[in-house]
Amino acid sequence: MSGLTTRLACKPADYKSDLKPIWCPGCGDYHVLMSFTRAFAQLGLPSESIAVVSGIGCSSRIPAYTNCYGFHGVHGRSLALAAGLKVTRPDLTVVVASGDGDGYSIGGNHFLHACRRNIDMTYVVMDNRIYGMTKGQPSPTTEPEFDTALTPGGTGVAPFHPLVVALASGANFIARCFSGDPNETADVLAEAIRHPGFSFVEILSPCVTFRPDEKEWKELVRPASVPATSDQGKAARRLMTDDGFNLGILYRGNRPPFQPAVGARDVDLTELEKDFEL
Amino acid sequence: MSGLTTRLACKPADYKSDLKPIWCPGCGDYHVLMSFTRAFAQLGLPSESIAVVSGIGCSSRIPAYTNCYGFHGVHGRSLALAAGLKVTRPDLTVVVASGDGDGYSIGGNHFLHACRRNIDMTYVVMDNRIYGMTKGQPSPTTEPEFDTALTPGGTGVAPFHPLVVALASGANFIARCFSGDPNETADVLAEAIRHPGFSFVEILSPCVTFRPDEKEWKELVRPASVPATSDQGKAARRLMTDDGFNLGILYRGNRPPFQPAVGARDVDLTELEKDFEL
Amino acid sequence: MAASPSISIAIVGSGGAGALTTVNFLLEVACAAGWHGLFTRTLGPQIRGGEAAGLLRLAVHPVECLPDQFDLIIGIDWLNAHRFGNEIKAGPQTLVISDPRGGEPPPMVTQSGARVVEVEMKEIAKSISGGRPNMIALGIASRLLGFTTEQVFALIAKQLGDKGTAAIEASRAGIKAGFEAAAGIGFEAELAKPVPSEARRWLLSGNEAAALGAIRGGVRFAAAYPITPATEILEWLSPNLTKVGGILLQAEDELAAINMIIGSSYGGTPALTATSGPGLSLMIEAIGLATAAEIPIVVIDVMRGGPSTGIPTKSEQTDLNIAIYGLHGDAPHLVLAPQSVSDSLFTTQWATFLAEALQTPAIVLSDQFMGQSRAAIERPADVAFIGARSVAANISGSYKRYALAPGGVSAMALPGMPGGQYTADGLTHTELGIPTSGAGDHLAQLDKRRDKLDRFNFGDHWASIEGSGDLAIITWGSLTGAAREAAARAAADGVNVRMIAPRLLAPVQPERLAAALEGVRRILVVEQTHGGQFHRYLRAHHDLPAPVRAFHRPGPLPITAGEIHRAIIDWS
Amino acid sequence: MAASPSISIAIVGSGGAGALTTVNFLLEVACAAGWHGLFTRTLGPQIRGGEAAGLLRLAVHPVECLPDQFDLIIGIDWLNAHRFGNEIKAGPQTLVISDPRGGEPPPMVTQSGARVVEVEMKEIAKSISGGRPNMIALGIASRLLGFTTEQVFALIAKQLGDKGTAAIEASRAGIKAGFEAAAGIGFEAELAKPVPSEARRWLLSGNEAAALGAIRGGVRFAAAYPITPATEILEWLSPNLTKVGGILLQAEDELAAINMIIGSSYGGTPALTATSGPGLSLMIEAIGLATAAEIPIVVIDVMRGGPSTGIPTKSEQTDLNIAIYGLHGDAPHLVLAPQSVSDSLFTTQWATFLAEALQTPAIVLSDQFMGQSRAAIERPADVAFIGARSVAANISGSYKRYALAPGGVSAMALPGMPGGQYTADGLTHTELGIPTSGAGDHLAQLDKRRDKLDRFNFGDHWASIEGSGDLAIITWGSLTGAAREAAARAAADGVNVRMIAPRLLAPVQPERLAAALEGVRRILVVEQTHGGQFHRYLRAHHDLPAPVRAFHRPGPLPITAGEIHRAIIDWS
Ligand SMILES: Cc1ncc(C[n+]2csc(CCOP(=O)(O)OP(=O)(O)O)c2C)c(N)n1
Ligand SMILES: Cc1ncc(C[n+]2csc(CCOP(=O)(O)OP(=O)(O)O)c2C)c(N)n1
Ligand code: SF4
Ligand code: SF4
Ligand SMILES: [Mg+2]
Ligand SMILES: [Mg+2]
Repeated sequence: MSGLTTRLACKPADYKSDLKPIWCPGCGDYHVLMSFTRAFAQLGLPSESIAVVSGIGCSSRIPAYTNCYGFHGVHGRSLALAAGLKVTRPDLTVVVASGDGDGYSIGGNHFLHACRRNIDMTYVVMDNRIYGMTKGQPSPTTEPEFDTALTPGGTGVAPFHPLVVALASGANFIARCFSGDPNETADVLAEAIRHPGFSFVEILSPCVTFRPDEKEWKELVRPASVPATSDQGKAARRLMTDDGFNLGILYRGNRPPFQPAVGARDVDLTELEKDFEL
Repeated sequence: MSGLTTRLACKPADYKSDLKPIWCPGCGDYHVLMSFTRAFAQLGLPSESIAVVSGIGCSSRIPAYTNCYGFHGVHGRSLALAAGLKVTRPDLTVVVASGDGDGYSIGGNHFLHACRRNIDMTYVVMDNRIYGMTKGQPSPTTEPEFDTALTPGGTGVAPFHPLVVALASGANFIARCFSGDPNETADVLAEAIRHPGFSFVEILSPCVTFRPDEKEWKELVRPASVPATSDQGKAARRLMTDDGFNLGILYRGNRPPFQPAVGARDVDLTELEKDFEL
Repeated sequence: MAASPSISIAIVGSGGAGALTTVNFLLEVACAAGWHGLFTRTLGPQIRGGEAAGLLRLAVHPVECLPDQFDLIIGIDWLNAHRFGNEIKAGPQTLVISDPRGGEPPPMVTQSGARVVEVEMKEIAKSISGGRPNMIALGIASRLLGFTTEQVFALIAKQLGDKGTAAIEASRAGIKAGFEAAAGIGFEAELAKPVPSEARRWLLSGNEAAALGAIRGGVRFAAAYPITPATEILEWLSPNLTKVGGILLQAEDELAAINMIIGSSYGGTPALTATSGPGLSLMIEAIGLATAAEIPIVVIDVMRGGPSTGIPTKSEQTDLNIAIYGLHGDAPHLVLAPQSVSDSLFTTQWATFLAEALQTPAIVLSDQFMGQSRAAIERPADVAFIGARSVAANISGSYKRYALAPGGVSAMALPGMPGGQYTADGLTHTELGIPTSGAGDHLAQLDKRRDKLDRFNFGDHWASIEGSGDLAIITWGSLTGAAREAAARAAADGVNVRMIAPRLLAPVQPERLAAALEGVRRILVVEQTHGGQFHRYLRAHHDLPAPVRAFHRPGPLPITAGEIHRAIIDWS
Repeated sequence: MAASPSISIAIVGSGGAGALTTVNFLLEVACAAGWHGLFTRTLGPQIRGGEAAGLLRLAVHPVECLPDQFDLIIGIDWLNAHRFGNEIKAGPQTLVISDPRGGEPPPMVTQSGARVVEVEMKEIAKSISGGRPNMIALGIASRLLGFTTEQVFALIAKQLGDKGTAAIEASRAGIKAGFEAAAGIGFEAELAKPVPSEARRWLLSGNEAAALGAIRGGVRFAAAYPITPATEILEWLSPNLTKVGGILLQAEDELAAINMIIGSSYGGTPALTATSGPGLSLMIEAIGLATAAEIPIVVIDVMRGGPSTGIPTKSEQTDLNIAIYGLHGDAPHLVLAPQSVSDSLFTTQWATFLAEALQTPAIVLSDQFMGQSRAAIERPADVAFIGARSVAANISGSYKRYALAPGGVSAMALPGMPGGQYTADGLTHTELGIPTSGAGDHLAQLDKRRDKLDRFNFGDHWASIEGSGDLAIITWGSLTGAAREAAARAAADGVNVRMIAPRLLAPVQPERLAAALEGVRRILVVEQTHGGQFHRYLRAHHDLPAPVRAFHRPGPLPITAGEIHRAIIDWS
């Protein structure tokens, strides 16, 4: 996070745009939006100093619902776009929003490499274990037996462990939240934004239309019973064996963020020609 | 692995083509090729029942140097191509060959999803921690301080942990070998091919041209001090904290492989029309 | 007023109002009674609960395009209906049924001079236990169209059979109330009697038709990454491939999907994927690989509004350029376009056949309009186009995968065949498949891949050619229906029009097109693009023998027969 | 025999023989003495140790193409030299120096009628402590070309300065021995005296020139994914961007690279990536996004042999189609092509300027030949084309990112600017950037994006137009040099030829081309493709006013001035 220079008396409403979300009534993403604006207000960031970057999906519609700068890019590539933005504009606070399809399926490679690169940005994946926008196909976090039109009787493929993938790829701040608790989520988001380097927050955010069963999540989630560790080995074991419903900041390392030094730009370009001169 | 029906008195030479590799003298990949042919001979597979699929890179040139069916596809997509081949031709033994650039950089997403999908095939990544074919750029396993023309002074980015990524994504057989020991490597490969489902073998294979320092690897590698575990939590911790030079089969789970049942094809297609009839 | 050969109805409602269900019921009732019909949905951006309209055209003959304007429009409510803009055209002849508690009718209705009759559909529904306003609308529409309650009830029993008697009862009561409410409403339009026919008839979407065509053509593997408006192809294929011994695999992205089908086909199983513009973009690299390595594959691109994410739920023909020219290097391949819901079956089947026969990728350009509309069609005949790949047999000696065979097609060894071992490669290769950078090999293989397409005899299916006027319309894809209707109207005006719609877009057929254009004195090129892509494509490859006018505009509104008719008349 | 304005030398050897180093030395010696030159490497597929040849053309004027055949060929050894096929043409006038212990000269030499002189380069080298055969070859070539030992020694001292005196001494001894060995060899060709010039001269590759042009144009961010033959652009940029306050980021793949530069540019930093065909294919989707969201970016495509992986180390012009037509939807954007090593600087700079000024992607089509050849050029002038993006200032009220401004270009707010908050989007949007599927908004924004390109005044840089004959050659890219030379030869034959080479390929400039073609009676279209892509493109967009012949063939062999000259003469 950067752009912390100005602190104002900010209200969450200052970070909301007038646009009416296309989301279904009851969608978990409304709460995520609420957490975003609360976190921004908590941090007192000028809204124009924040860029919210996303791909394609219901969840990825979030940028335009904030009053920040936004980029609604193509499916799965938000992290790459954000990397180019942040290294050239380290003064901005960059938040990347994605879904389980956008982020873990088509976008999986950029996830690996964003974790590895450790550029200072916050990555939020709204995991509803389904492709909402395309009307209900399984994602990499969908349970193997979940029945869909595309995969009648279920995929037969076990979901993977995004948090461990993040850890293995080098992520330094790993958290899980539940959209149904927007205050707690806002706190974690604020903490993630404060964290120097890449921070990854998975938010369980129910899709009430194609996964009405996820309304039960509120009964399943619980704060993690142990505090965040900074031990990679421990974290690996813990995240690998948790059931996906432990909430909170789960791992926090201290790898320094990657930010190439940006030098002065008003230099004499003829310097560059020296190599070529005969 | 499949296609085990026929066992013949096979010699490694039976699996080698006449084509002269384009590899530099001393390249580790020559030994990998040797391990391939030894493993195939050990298993007694008819060479026409094996398909070796690859992407682009020095390492990815391997298919044509075998006497098997081969596919030298595009950069980074070998696992996807192999998936389509194997599910429709479960009778074949499918081996996928890749490099650290092909497999971990551009191909990272398919790596995640191949592990997750657990189709019966063996994935071999010849890791030389460099892009050999394009003359020496860093890969996701290159040390942060390694100097290249593209990244003078080093990337400043820590390498990631491919074996943990594999585990987190659902891989069921995870091993590491060293090309300099082609017998041991052949044994592990044979075991990997025998393993039902997706098996992942990382082979440390020096690039003598762009990484002459890797000639020292033979001093650094050692057999892992503990036998393969089948406990995911333990494996996660162990792989996350190892130094990259422990050799052998490191994890072995027992998730059933994914193979959609292939039904009879000589059916009456007019059955399909029923839904449409007025 | 005389009975009309076609009547059009639009039913509008906000999310959950059930407008689409109602229209679907109407279509099924009409079809059961022997009429033909085409049903197009139009939706807002919301996943659920947004505005929705069902557009239905019923006719005595197969229907392939929407009407210029609607005879009957029922607004269950009008919330956000203004978002449809000009999509639902009304005119002074239009009857509009409007629920006064459903908000203001939008300008497209009020400014059209249409007669508006108010019916309190919501209130009537409330008076029925479990009643829903859309059933009232169904009743009204059915009566105005001349159906009997029995006809509608029969369908309700069939469709809602598993919902229990209470649901059926509520629906029946609603329909009945609708019939009563319609009693006093005059409606001039009357649908002519259906033409009795022996033909077996189907009701399906273009996407379903294409999927069935692929299976008929031999496809037994599909790789799927969902995208609007192509998803239904994949969703239909999944269970149906299983029934015929095939497999569908969900891919992690389009890069995987396209490579999966290449792998399948390399192994001998004809394979397909379906996508739309953004996904096609991601497949481009590997389609080039399939071209170079001579692996047959079928890629259906159900076009939507572009560029970029564009308008995912609306139709356009703007992926023509990428489909034809999108590959890097010289990479000739097949591009085909179905011309209607029904033709989606034939063209996809033919494309599969051609891909297999020519060992090359075939891109099938469908579009949202054709793909997502449901139409009553006559069962398409079984045709003999079933993938017949030249497979190597009895291999002895050194096998040349890329042998310079006379027709350019060389026999393909499949993994498992002893002696056929070769490595398929995207690198320039010799006849044996060995990488080379020799000029001779490069040219020989480029020639081979060009010639196998150029010398193949595609026969008469390459295009629909109708009429013999000296004004020719050249169009393609889903505009064929509208152009056909425009030509018929022009004929009624005494203007004799010829219509030429190539089904095979690449390779081009210059001699055939020249023959089709013989005697033509004016050429009207019709397409749904902003940039005139088809027109430019024709110019690039054909010496058009007469003055050309290009009529094109982008989506999202479908180009109607009326617009094309006007373009004809303006030039006559 | 009179001194010739240009002389060509090829030095051939197997891996490690140092043929390329030798040629580079020769080039540098010649350049230091005031000549111009062009140095092209040709390599086998091996990463190390394969066959290699250095092709050098020296001249009194800037050199932009290879010769039809070589005056001097030195074979340090001939192992695998047959793989070069016809790449190194010899003729009866050619002098071949061959080491008898280096294997048989290949047929291209032996069947040419060239005079072969044997010199035991390896043996001579052995007699020198630390001696290497390629230094003997350097000595021979230097003497035959008329350089003095002092000239060569001066260079050796400069280039090998840090290798220690032993190395320098061994080289000097080798060169001297070479001079002695050449004593008795007659060599007819003689290079005319260099033309004295005040101009500062540079020696660089097209890839380096393009990279510098980008920086001059304002680029301060690059995303890199290595690919032959574009990597050197990225490798040059990395340290040099740092010097000017910029950054290069290595991407995990091309999908990331293209999106990274979009992110950078969205934030206000002009950005570039460089790739070749396979990488460009992967970038297509996001280039479409940049078109729709109006984000300026520059993508350099250094073309290589296609399709698919093709021939990575050889040149072709076959990415024209994908560059122009490759995007899905209607997505007009800029496509430019440099015409020489030197012009790579100007054209890339101009492309950067145009991308920024028009807020759209610019694809720059370079090629392997131009990109990887090193040439001595006159320092290109500093031009005023420095990215000048219209950036929003003093925003008040509701900011319309996509306002329908008269020229089509609307001022862009950059993150950080209060009041400018908007969401860049690939969905069809309103002037505010809000997603819509309205027909009016769609058309308005399509018009906007077309018009800003079509109405811009690109000025005279759009093409090189030379001569005024009634036979016009239309060509593009790196073939411009060969076409120019062919035109000069034709002029010497008395055939007056006009050459037109568009530097701006898209948007097309129909009026300008029509004006350039005025009075023309024959048009010869010249390009290096198999399918005649450029010819088709011209046909699609222009009414060519005279009969056309299309001369095109694929790589890997460069199209020579001689071939074009023949095509002219054949038609005169
Ligand atoms: C290249 C490409 N492929 C496919 C799509 C279609 N598509 C849009 S959103 C989506 C999935 C979104 O799933 P997720 O990220 O989980 O978001 P959700 O809607 O569930 O929030 C897909 C496949 C697309 N827009 N672009
Ligand atoms: C789409 C695409 N991008 C880039 C390239 C260029 N390329 C060829 S091989 C390679 C890297 C190979 O590295 P690795 O997989 O580690 O193989 P190695 O040569 O080291 O064995 C790259 C970037 C390509 N062929 N295709
Ligand atoms: S479909 Fe699901 S994810 Fe999308 S808006 Fe509706 S509830 Fe939310
Ligand atoms: S460059 Fe490296 S990886 Fe490639 S062949 Fe040579 S030694 Fe092997
Ligand atoms: Mg989701
Ligand atoms: Mg490598």
